[in-house]
Amino acid sequence: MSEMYKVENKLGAIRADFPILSREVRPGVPLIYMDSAATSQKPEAVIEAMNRYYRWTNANIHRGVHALAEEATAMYESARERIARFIGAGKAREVVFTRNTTESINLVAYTWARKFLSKGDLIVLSEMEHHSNLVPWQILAAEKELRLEFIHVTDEGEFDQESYQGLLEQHPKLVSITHVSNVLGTINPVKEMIVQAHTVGARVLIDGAQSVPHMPVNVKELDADFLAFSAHKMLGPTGIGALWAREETLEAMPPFLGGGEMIKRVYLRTFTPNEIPHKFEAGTPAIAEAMGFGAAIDYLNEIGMDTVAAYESDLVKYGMEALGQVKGLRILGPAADRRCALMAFTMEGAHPHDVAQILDMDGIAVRAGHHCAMPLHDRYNIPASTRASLYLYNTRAEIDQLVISLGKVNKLFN
Amino acid sequence: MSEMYKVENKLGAIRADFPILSREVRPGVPLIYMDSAATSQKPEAVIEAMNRYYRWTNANIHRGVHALAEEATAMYESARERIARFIGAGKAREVVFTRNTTESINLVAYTWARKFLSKGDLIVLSEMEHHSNLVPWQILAAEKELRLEFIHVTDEGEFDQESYQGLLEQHPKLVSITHVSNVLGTINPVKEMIVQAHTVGARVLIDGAQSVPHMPVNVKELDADFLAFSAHKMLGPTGIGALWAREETLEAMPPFLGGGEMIKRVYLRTFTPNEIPHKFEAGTPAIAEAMGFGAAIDYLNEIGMDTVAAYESDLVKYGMEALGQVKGLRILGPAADRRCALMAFTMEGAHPHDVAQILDMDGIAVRAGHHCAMPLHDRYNIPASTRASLYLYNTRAEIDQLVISLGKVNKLFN
Amino acid sequence: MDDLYREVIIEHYKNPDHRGRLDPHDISFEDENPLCGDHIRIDLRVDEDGKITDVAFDGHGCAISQSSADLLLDSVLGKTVDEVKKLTKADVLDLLGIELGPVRLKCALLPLKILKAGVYGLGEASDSLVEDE
Amino acid sequence: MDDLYREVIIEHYKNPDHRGRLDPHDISFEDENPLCGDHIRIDLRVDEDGKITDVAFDGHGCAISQSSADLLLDSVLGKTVDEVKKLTKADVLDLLGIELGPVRLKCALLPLKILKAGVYGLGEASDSLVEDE
Ligand SMILES: Cc1ncc(COP(=O)(O)O)c(C=O)c1O
Ligand SMILES: Cc1ncc(COP(=O)(O)O)c(C=O)c1O
Repeated sequence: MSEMYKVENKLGAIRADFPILSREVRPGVPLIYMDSAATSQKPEAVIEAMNRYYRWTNANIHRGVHALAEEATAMYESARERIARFIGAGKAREVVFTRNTTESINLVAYTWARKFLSKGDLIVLSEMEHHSNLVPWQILAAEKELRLEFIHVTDEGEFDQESYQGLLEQHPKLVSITHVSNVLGTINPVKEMIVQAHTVGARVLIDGAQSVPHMPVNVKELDADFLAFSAHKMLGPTGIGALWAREETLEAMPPFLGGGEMIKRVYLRTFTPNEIPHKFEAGTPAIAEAMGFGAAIDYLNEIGMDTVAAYESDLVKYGMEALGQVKGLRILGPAADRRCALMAFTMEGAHPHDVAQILDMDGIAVRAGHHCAMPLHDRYNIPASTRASLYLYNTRAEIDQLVISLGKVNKLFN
Repeated sequence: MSEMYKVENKLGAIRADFPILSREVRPGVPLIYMDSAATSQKPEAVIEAMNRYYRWTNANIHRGVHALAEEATAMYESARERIARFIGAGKAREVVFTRNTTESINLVAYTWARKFLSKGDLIVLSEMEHHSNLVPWQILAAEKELRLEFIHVTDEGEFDQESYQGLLEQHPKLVSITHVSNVLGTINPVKEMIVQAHTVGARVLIDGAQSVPHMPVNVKELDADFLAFSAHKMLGPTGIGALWAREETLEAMPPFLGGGEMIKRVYLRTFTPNEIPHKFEAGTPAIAEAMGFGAAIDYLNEIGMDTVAAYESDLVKYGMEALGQVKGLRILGPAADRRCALMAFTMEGAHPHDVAQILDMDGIAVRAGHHCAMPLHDRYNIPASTRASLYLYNTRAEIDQLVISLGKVNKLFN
Repeated sequence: MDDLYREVIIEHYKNPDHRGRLDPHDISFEDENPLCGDHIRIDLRVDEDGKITDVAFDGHGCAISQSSADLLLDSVLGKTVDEVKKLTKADVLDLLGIELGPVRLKCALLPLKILKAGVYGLGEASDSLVEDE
Repeated sequence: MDDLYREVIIEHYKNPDHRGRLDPHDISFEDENPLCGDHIRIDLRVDEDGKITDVAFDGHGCAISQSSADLLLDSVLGKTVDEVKKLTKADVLDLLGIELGPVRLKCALLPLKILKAGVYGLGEASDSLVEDE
């Protein structure tokens, strides 16, 4: 696989781009970071983009005529453009900056759904959703007496397409589902599911928190209606995320937060909203973070998302085989060819928290718990799992060390 | 004044702490930054705190057992504690992290006000509010049929206390006012006004965006009910702000955004919210920004807010006198002894945008426009103003240059 | 300074050739730039061949927007409505003879936006009228 | 590794002395740590002098929380209810003989929190029961 070869070759250089990867967790114990699904590490280029902004340009945007303000505004809007291009959006104004995926989804719930859905309307979610794609709809459903129904998940960790068809027959107004599960790793066939949803007149929100960082995602090809994602999971800074929707959709949505920047005119008792996307960006936005987000996009583009996906696909194949050798270990979710580079698992006789803690002693950072997907863990009748999630900076050698350390868990507990 | 003397003495050192202050806007034209009310500059200590986080600790918080996650969680919560202490809050859990002042105010509107106010209830605002303390209430009022009334502002730029008394007689449920006006510079007597509001049973939200950065603000002494402020105006990063409210108040408020971290338990159809303050922090928060915010607090504490206030008070006295010499220049707002270190003004024959542009040619960054306070400009019958806003890094010499450059404006236009 | 505030701009700002209103008029349109409060109204008289025979503008704003209005009206006197429809951002910048950052560009282009909205007979002026693409 | 997973902890996790239920019992309380799903129920029998005569715990969770429950119950056998009310975070850490980060600390303190909520007869267990201050 030539794609893969490209990254393998670049790997030394790639790892050197991430200052934290040369850290020792404790003296003599180097960091093996396998928690990128929670948040990714940041290359120096991203950190430096923000430093440059703070040390050289820092100013509030959009309303200033002085040199710094004009530079900052241009840089902020340029980041928006690069992000739009990255996801294949037609126009930069279709990208709204938010704090994270969670706020992006809430924004849709508070504005679009509040305006266009009414009592008795159906929203289709699934059993594998992250809490961020469940709770906003629960709050809204309680307020407006909407119905929520859930696509079942099979024992193998995939959407039960039959249950989806059944729900579509009930004519939902909205389908809101994750592109990639943050626990099962499943890459869901959202493109086909969107076609089907549109046939019955439903809009579709795609939670791209785990897909946009790891594979090419093109909103036009998907024909999605909303796409939500976070910078911090794709080499970018915390504090910034994005919501994409078509121009007409954003224009039809009422404002969300009120304040500076989202207005055109304000009187004491009324206001007229600003044009999109500014209509949804109230107050001073995460300006430095936009510079960092833009730099993360540049960094990923440099490598190429196809290359990233191919490299991770190879890595997870290796990982699944390697973990398969560990006694008593059971991986949640589908086979390697239908999943992203993350593996959540349980171990007989050892609680996920203990597993994570013991791995930590060897410098391996994995996550233990419900990974913000309690209903999914309920579905599989497990209180928690341990999750190793990989990114372009992880290596086969790190997976080998993971297997060795899991052996220590078994020695201790069994 | 010994306080002042302390800062004057430290000034060289202070300016050296801010990398951007040694920038030239254009070759040979050094930066004179007088736009701190829009956003302040950042000392290297703040930038470095975030760099350290990204290069050494970066991890998602609260749910991880690995070393990085535990370090990051401890650092994030330590920032919260320092911010709480900085504003005299009893408990760290009374401080909610938001994106900015604007989101803090919207949070109160969407949760507290939505739950506790109903049709016909009165909210008292004022004519000098920033759009961020107008629009959220306009949106809410339209939705819930609330009444909005406005404290008048006198020709001198102060609250008309008689009009305030009249409004209190109508038994408002909420008074939401700014501590310091971002156009007039007025330091409002909020302590007394809070006492009076409480007498008639109203709660009080203080917009501290322009006060918390510039003077000691103590929520217990003020006896406020809500305090909103932004890190980026007080030497901290963009992307993070805070809302303070008493424990009991926060506990009585329903959640705002739904998602990870703000929950205790999630089922498919229902959830139980997390404890405060996490209940209001849905999704991955602005983690690096919290480190930066904490470092900004440390920096300000090191100097002392009394010292900052005294230094700025001296600076604005000097500034008012100096600008008073400029032909045709009229400063909005009260005398120097009742104001913060910002001066918005108009000039005969020259439009504010032209003034700002001409100052920019001399490297002076000021803001021109309505400063997100259109109704206040309507009140004074002016379309816009030019604003020079100062902070602890500004000097008398910079004010002298401002006066010289304003002379050029006059020469060109008159 | 000479760059942005060339003498011609200051001159047209202080002593505009076309300030005022036309009554009656064939075309009239007004709009504002809420960012800075610039407000401009443009009146035109057009003869049966579609030629612009009289022009006037009113309103208030910064030197850039006001002088841009005056210079622009000067340039369209005697032109046809169809010619006006073809005017672009570049034409305005040529008239002013300066380069502008994004914020001031809006001031400079406000008169053209209003003029074009007027000759097209639109209900609302939109930024797309003055965007080059 | 020896640090956190001392033999005594593993031993009490794998072969607890007090796992089970008491029926009848005088005091019973259960709670969970939703972060990791640890769930514990503690049953006590208390004689007329307020002395604890029988103890048992049930539930599931990590080695730290389960061994902490077993060790804690071991230590309170024969103590009075009033003595139990005085137990602190430090006492639990002494029993375990380890140092813990904030997340695992919650696991370790869950049994004490439940025990104290039980002997105080509270409706809900709160973190303040196990905070030193
Ligand atoms: C008085 C006042 N309130 C609110 C705000 C809004 O602050 P932010 O943009 O950080 O939300 C500002 C600053 O622009 C302000 O000056
Ligand atoms: C599938 C999925 N959706 C949503 C989120 C929430 O992302 P954030 O915390 O950045 O809002 C996450 C990450 O935690 C996720 O994995």
